Amino acid sequence: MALSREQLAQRVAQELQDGYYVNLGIGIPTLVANYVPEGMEVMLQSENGLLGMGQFPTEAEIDADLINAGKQTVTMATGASIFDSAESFAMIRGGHVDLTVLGAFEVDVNGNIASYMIPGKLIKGMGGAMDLVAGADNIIVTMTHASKHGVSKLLSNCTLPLTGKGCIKKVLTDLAFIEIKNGKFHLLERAPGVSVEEIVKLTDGELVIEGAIPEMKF
Amino acid sequence: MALSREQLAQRVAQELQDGYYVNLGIGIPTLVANYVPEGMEVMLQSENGLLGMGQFPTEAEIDADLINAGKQTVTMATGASIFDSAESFAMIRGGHVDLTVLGAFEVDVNGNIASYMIPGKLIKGMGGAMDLVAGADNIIVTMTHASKHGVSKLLSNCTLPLTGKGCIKKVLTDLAFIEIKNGKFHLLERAPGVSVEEIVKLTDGELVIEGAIPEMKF
Amino acid sequence: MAGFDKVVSSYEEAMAGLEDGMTVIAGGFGLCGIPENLISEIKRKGTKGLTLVSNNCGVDDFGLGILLPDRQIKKIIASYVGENAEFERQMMSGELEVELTPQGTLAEKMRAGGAGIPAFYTATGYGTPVAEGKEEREFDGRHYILEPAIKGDFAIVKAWKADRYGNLVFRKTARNFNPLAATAGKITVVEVEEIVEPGELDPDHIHTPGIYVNRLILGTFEKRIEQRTVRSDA
Amino acid sequence: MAGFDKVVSSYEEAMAGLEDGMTVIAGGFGLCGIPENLISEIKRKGTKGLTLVSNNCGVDDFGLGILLPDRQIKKIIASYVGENAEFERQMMSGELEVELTPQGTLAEKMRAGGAGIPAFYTATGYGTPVAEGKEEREFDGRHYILEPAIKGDFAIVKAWKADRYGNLVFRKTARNFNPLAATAGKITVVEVEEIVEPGELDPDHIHTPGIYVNRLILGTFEKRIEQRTVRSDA
Repeated sequence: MALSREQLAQRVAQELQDGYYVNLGIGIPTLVANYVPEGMEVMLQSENGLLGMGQFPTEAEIDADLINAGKQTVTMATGASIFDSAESFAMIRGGHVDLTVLGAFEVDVNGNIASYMIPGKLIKGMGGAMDLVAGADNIIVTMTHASKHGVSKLLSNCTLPLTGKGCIKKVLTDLAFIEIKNGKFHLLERAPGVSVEEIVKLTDGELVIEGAIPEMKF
Repeated sequence: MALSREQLAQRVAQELQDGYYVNLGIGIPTLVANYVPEGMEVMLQSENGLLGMGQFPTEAEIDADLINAGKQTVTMATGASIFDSAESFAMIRGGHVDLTVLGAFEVDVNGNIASYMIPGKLIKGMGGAMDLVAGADNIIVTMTHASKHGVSKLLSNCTLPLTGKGCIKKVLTDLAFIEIKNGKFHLLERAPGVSVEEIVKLTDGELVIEGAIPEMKF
Repeated sequence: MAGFDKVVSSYEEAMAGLEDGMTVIAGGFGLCGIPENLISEIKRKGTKGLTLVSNNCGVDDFGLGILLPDRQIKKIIASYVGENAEFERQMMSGELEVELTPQGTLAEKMRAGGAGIPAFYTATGYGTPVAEGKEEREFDGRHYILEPAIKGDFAIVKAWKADRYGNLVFRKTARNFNPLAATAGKITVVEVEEIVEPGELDPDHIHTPGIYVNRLILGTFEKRIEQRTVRSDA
Repeated sequence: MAGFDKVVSSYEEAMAGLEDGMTVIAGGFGLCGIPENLISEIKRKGTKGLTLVSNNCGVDDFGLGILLPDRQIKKIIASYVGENAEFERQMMSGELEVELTPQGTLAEKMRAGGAGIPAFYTATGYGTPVAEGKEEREFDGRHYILEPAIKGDFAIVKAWKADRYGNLVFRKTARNFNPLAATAGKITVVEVEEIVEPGELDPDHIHTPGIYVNRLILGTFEKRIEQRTVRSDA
């Protein structure tokens, strides 16, 4: 069965390491914070200028001067620091963030990602997404494997305008955990109860399958 | 008579305006701070990261963590701020300092300046001088007009390695106050008791003399 | 105090000299840390044909969004927009020119503008629509594009505290683009919640030195919250 | 605390992994704010063939100057040097390579190295020996040269206070190049006068966020003064 949003977040959380500085995009990536393994500490970077993002505030704690990159009111974790936007992106673009998790519309076998713009629709902008994908070494893209109509989002070539070129190496979809290397998708894991055949059918770009593909463990 | 070091500083001080942020180089420029006109306030920028440099400390005030660009112990003036070296030079190179005063070995009719290096001698380095001359619009160079042997330091072409190209517009020597424009020196004022002829004799680059040249007033 | 006292007493004085067709750089992220009263003054003045440089463009009735109904903005350079209906309408109809710029590139462009750096290379945007018409170049086998600096005729900034000399301190994530905008305006105007005497702010903790600030005004702020998200007290 | 506790207990541990031929970026201006004990540890280790990036090179018996007698420095990238006799001797004899870099360019190169900017244009050095071999380019009728970023295998930094997570606060002009060096090292090692618990430093007043810091050590400092200049108490 396809992973739920919560399971996607849970699987990403397995990639965390103690002491990681992490930037979580809006949507499913945000949920990852709920699944940090027991005894492990990670620090969340919010690109509007906060390292050490805490949980949402109580009514009493709400502070209009303290928001995250999704413009939600937040709190600061112990040991947090505040900085301006240039410093925040120096941190991101300089490769200092250990793990970046963000969503996408499409990725392709060359590690290209399209995530910010659907021509003809209202264009809201890339925000910090282009900086995040260009600056990080370690990125996990979370997305649905295919549209509701069965159209694959894992392509030979992205069809939408790119957010970044050649920068994605790991994709977690609701069906599979995939690595991108040498111009191909490589199937690493499959969602519990999802067959390799099903994944192959819904993957447009070349997909390499080596040996037995394990099911994800939760 | 040629101006004394103090007179050079006094004459430069006449160029100050209330509310000026000023960077003073080592040597004669430093003395300018002693001649800020009554009722006028200027703020001194020290390129190691201090805006609002105060006077030297008393014995009791000495603080190893508080020095100026000449590595001398200093104090902070009221309203001072501290920043890192990149910010300090952003300020300088971004043209935010109102007046820069520094010394030189040579200047020429094209506004070139040589001030940091005499080949064959020990080369100590340019420190912040190249940044200061490239970043400021309003620079006054203070220097002796000629060597002790009568060799002019105001040239058609600098002979020493340059600190900056085409960036000097005003030069105050011990003999004259000179403007540089259109590839020529223009004599604005002469030191009290110094004749135009004397200045002409000791100026190697083309010197324009228009009308009567007033004596400097102190 | 004399020459370094940057305090002005009216918003009219604060924005004096702003003319049609000028470029204005604004601090703020979403509705957080925006110079809300300076924006209102621009609306009151009715200045037109402005190029705005700001991460976002406010909402319909707050922030930069209030400059839309009277068509005061000709062009906006931003990373994320369209949180308001009028913005969408003007963009779709072509009345409003939008130059989408990655958030980090936008911040760095402001910093570069203030720091005398005319252009810098960045990997951000390489191979994307952002790279169109820009120089591409390899350094150490990685691809980069050349991005020019941004400078403004005016910068409008919101800080928390200032002393009369214009030394600024920001509060929490209301800092965001404000210190960068402050460096990049020919005339930088700052509104703050509190003005203290010079010497009252710790020199080690001033975020923006007064050298960048031309005018300073004391304001009162609505500080509207865009996404009021809370957890239960449990 | 676990993963974010950056505190190490010995200088040996602090500089572990430093190898011959590496590049080390050091904070400090003159003798102010230099990581004096980390430098002493490099001397003790006897690491050789180092490229040092630092505004200055100390004096004969203090600061980076102490690495000269054993010829540990192969090359130095600095803006102002030669405050010591052994430096002069090694430079004149060609034993020590010196790359003079304008002070502002040096600071910006460190920042760029940490910020993912491979190169930037600056007017500083145009038309001078510094421009030799570098690309020249005009923007808006002004001349600029292209300067590449600097990164180090190690950065050695002196801060005033830190919390265990490596959030740093600097004191007065001992800040100088230190925050920039901190961003540009693959391994950034910081020595401080005081270590406090996370949460004790005001998040608004942290100069260097802990993300840049790999190792942190508590030290005691001589803080030698280069030019002791006083006024009379009168």
